[in-house]
Amino acid sequence: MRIVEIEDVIDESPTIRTLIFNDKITANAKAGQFIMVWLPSIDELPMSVMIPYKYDEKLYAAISVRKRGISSTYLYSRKKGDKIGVRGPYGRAFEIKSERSLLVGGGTGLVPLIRLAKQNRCHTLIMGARSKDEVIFEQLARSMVDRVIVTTDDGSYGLKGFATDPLEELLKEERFDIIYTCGPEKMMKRVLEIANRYGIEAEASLERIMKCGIGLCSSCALDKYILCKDGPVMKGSIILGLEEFGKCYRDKSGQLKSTI
Amino acid sequence: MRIVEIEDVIDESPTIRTLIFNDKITANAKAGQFIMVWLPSIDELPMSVMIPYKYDEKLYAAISVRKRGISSTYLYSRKKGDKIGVRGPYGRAFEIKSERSLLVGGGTGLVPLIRLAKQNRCHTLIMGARSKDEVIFEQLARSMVDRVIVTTDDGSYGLKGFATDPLEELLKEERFDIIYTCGPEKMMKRVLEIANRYGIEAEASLERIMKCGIGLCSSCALDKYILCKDGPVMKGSIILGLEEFGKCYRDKSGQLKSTI
Amino acid sequence: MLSTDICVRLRNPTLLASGILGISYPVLKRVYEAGAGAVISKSISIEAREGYKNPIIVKTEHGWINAVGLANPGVEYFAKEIENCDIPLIVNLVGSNEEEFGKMVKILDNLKIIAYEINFSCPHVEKVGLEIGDDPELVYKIVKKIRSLSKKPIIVKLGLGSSNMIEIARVANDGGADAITAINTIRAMCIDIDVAKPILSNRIGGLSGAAIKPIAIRCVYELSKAFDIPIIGCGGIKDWRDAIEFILAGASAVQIGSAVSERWLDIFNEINNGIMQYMLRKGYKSIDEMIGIARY
Amino acid sequence: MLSTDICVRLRNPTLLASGILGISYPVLKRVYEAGAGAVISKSISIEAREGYKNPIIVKTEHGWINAVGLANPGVEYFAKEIENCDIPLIVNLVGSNEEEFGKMVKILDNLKIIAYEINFSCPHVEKVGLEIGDDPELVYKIVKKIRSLSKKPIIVKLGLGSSNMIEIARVANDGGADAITAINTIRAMCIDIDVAKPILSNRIGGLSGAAIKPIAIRCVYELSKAFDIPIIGCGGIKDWRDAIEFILAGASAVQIGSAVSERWLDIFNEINNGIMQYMLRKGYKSIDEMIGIARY
Ligand SMILES: Cc1cc2nc3c(=O)[nH]c(=O)nc-3n(C[C@H](O)[C@H](O)[C@H](O)COP(=O)(O)OP(=O)(O)OC[C@H]3O[C@@H](n4cnc5c(N)ncnc54)[C@H](O)[C@@H]3O)c2cc1C
Ligand SMILES: Cc1cc2nc3c(=O)[nH]c(=O)nc-3n(C[C@H](O)[C@H](O)[C@H](O)COP(=O)(O)OP(=O)(O)OC[C@H]3O[C@@H](n4cnc5c(N)ncnc54)[C@H](O)[C@@H]3O)c2cc1C
Ligand SMILES: Cc1cc2nc3c(=O)[nH]c(=O)nc-3n(C[C@H](O)[C@H](O)[C@H](O)COP(=O)(O)O)c2cc1C
Ligand SMILES: Cc1cc2nc3c(=O)[nH]c(=O)nc-3n(C[C@H](O)[C@H](O)[C@H](O)COP(=O)(O)O)c2cc1C
Ligand code: FES
Ligand code: FES
Repeated sequence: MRIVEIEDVIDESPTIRTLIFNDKITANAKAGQFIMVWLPSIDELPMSVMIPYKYDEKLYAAISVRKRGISSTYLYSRKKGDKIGVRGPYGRAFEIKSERSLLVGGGTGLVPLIRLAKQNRCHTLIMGARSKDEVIFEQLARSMVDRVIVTTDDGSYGLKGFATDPLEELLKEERFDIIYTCGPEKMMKRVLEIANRYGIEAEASLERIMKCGIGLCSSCALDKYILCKDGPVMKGSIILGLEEFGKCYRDKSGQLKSTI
Repeated sequence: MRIVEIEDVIDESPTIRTLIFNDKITANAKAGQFIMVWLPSIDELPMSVMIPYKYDEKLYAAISVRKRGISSTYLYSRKKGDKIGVRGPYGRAFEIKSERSLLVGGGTGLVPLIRLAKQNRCHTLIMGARSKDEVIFEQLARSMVDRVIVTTDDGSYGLKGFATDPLEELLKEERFDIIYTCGPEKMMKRVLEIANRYGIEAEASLERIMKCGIGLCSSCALDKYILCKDGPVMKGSIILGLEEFGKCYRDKSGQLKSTI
Repeated sequence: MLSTDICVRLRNPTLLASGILGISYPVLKRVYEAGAGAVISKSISIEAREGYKNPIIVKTEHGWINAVGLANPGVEYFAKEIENCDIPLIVNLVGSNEEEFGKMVKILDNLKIIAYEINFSCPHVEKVGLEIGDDPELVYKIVKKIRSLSKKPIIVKLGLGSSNMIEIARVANDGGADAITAINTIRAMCIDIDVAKPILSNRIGGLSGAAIKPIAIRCVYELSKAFDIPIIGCGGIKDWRDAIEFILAGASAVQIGSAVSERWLDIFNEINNGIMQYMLRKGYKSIDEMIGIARY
Repeated sequence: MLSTDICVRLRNPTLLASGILGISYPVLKRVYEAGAGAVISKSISIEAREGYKNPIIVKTEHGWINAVGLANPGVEYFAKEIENCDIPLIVNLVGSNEEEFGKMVKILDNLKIIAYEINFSCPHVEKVGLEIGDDPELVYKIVKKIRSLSKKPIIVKLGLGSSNMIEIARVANDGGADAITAINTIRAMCIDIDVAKPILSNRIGGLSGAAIKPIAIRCVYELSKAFDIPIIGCGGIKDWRDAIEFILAGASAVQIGSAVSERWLDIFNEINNGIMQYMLRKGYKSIDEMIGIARY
């Protein structure tokens, strides 16, 4: 466990904040890898590694957290100077290919995609949000990716609809070699199905409950895979063959529960 | 603990044998350092590190053991192919000075001096033995040291008398910068006293019961010194100020017993 | 050449320890296919348990400390999870009294599992595990109860509690246990000095990994001297050398736990290959010939 | 700033653990002068003991296993060894029954020693140490006997035996103990797989060093929660971070054992300096303020 101090806090949206800290080891994380974030006396949560904005990328890293339940809200409320613990980075990252790539993400699922775009030239990013309020990382994305397309469910900003809508349009007209996606499981499912239909390689970064993060407890089991080791990034071709993907997840006791 | 195989056995005298083995770590020992030699199911004994004769000095090391009690006799009887365990090297070595040096040794006390002569040009070596039979390492010494003087108590070979006799004679006539000695404690005592009288720096490699070899058990205590850490090689000026040197040693229970 | 007997014949002596990847049948099957001689489930209890809040594990200098809190889906759910079991699976059970164990065995006994392992040694959950394992009378009753309900081999898993391990092993043996696993994790704690707080949510957990190996070796040695039934060694095994050390101390087989995290599933094949090379070098023809020879 | 209280005030919280360099008075004095807050003798018994044959210690991956066999010159000889004692010396005693302890205390009590530490926890010698420490009645009788003969503080040193540490601490406390040391080494073993033999001549010894630290931290934490008397932490301390972890867990002072072998006598100053830096950084003014704060 490494204790780090939060050195900067950036509001991304009314519910999402980026916390920046100095930690060489996390700074080395590959896009798609995650860390376990310890909130002393409170909880420990898996978080994708974000880029540290203007801070030195060799020394700094960040996480972008959405306030949801108690623990994420506690983390969201940490201020400059507060201490958190981190361990990792863990897991399988996106495989970086120097080809024409298309990124599709939503919500905090954009985090690993932003890191990917920073580490590797990416051609197009489609980012989905519920409404204008929730559009995050747009400026950042535009500074790194050749083309950025924003969709909102309610049409309050960018294109109206889901991120998967412009995806289909693009694929009809342009050639892409690989699609990377991260976001709500339903969204990823659609992205992977579309990629499959168009015969394009795809990778998605998945989420399950993570307790140990290091391949021991099996709380992150997804079919025969252990997401903290075999994932969180997995190949679309494998994911689409899974029985549990898009349907169910293991709860904290290990029982399969429906995701719907 | 490193298990090594004895690859060669050399008879040095009717009671002393050199056992040669391949062990890089022991091969790195400095002259005066010792290893703990494990005889599985039997015992473990401290032994000075010897040179490996014709074997590669970067890979091989040796010990020269005199058969005395049960354990040393068991070790003496090991054959080519037998296995022993070694740990170390431990302890403080002779301080190597590129000056005109005089070595005085007796019995297996010659072992660290031979290693010293190999690692560093030495001017004169006086070696004492009880009788012709017990003169060891003579050829070896002559090949490395400018001048070798042999004494035997009974005069059956070399000069008759103790090693300390020619020492006095030499010091009257020649200039030496440092004297190194190892052998029976009484001999070392006389050597150090003579060196002191002539104002010459001296170092001696001492022996006490060694159980742990790493500064924990204090079985090797000599006044306030712990021989396996502060020794076995110590400065003559310090040794001569010790109350116990030449007089007593701690037995296995820690009681001081007279050495006379 | 690698096959060994723990009251049931295994293709090799490396087992997946309980609590490691042991909740999902597809995962257990994958571990078996990766090379394990048999796999052991997470400790299963009568009711589902969510386990403790995170953090449930912390890596220390020479091991791990975990307090998962026996998270498991409960016996009924798990029986369904493994209903089509076609691998050598040992189900590990945890409970508070003989009735609970009796109920669980009734639910499981018709399944194609090869043995039960009874967790008398979880060091960080109240009223189960070690608290039971420290009570000779209760241990006897529980083993006896299971024996009366099942013909399958019963393995008791012991740990460092507040009782004499040999005595507990004796009553378990008297009650009808067929084999002994030693050891479970050892009660331990890790405090972060920067924030001055224990790291685990449960504060206290169980130490596993290389740190506990010499203690586990000693336990296997003492148990194998005292009993004629197979002993299964567990604690800190990370390579073939460790596995051999357990076998020489008296173990008929070994379990691999936390090291799975570092070497991942290849660890079973790696250890089995290492054991085989060692046997070839030393001229052993079977695991049997090696068991306990450091005793003589 | 570094001074602390273990029923007697010490200049700093780092003590030399029993059995380490603890037989010769000149050596003990040198260790004190090198920076230790106090020094503890080797366990002293009524008669002189040669201890076990070599090997008496083996280094393992993450610690040491020793079976010295309580080699010591016997109480009468040792009383003479320390007759001119002018340093804060604690004498550690080992024995089989209250008569033996009574005799030893009578011989020692007029000397200028600052306390007794009673070894109820040596894990590798029969009929003393742990075998006594596992018997609550005997522990009570022994402490009571010493209490009746001496006004000096009595520290009981506990370990991982076949009994409940808290219970043993309680009877010791009832008998009059003033402080508790936790922990001693843990029964363990190391087998060399090449020659297929246990390395120690006694086969079984006690594990010390970094491997046991998380277990020792847990014991200190549990004891300091249960008792109001000072707890002295011991087990695997090799730097100031380890020492602080023990203090935060509830220790009023710490003992350094095997790590002396690696850092040699500078270790006391190094650890004390590290503790001081930490206190300055965190704004603590005394050791007292830090004791046990990880509990809250
Ligand atoms: C690989 C990975 C990467 C992630 N990256 C991000 C990210 O970059 N930004 C972000 O905001 N969120 C991310 N998450 C989700 C995040 O870990 C939490 O699941 C989310 O913040 C909800 O936490 P909560 O405490 O508010 O949950 P609640 O909905 O309140 O859940 C209740 C409790 O369940 C536990 N819990 C919930 N989810 C998890 C989980 N996935 N693993 C372990 N325990 C859990 C917590 O103890 C929590 O207190 C990621 C998850 C995974 C698996
Ligand atoms: C630093 C050092 C270097 C040495 N180098 C050599 C060398 O190069 N060649 C050589 O022949 N001898 C050397 N010795 C002496 C050697 O270690 C033995 O003391 C000697 O061989 C006698 O052993 P024994 O078993 O025959 O003893 P015995 O006289 O039979 O003694 C009885 C028992 O006491 C124990 N014992 C005796 N001496 C020691 C000791 N010093 N340490 C621990 N236990 C002991 C053994 O268990 C032995 O079995 C050295 C000793 C020291 C301390
Ligand atoms: C994360 C984790 C969870 C565990 N869960 C269980 C369990 O449910 N039941 C059990 O009997 N042992 C459990 N154990 C103990 C292991 O089975 C094993 O006895 C212990 O970890 C020592 O082996 P190792 O050093 O190889 O890990 C668990 C260990 C770990 C690390
Ligand atoms: C070589 C050695 C000898 C020891 N002898 C004793 C002893 O005589 N009495 C005792 O109470 N503890 C003895 N111990 C235990 C230590 O005092 C200490 O409790 C233990 O080693 C754990 O601390 P460490 O990890 O810092 O070494 C001995 C330990 C070692 C390594
Ligand atoms: S989170 Fe524990 S196995 Fe993946
Ligand atoms: S031999 Fe143990 S301290 Fe020197």
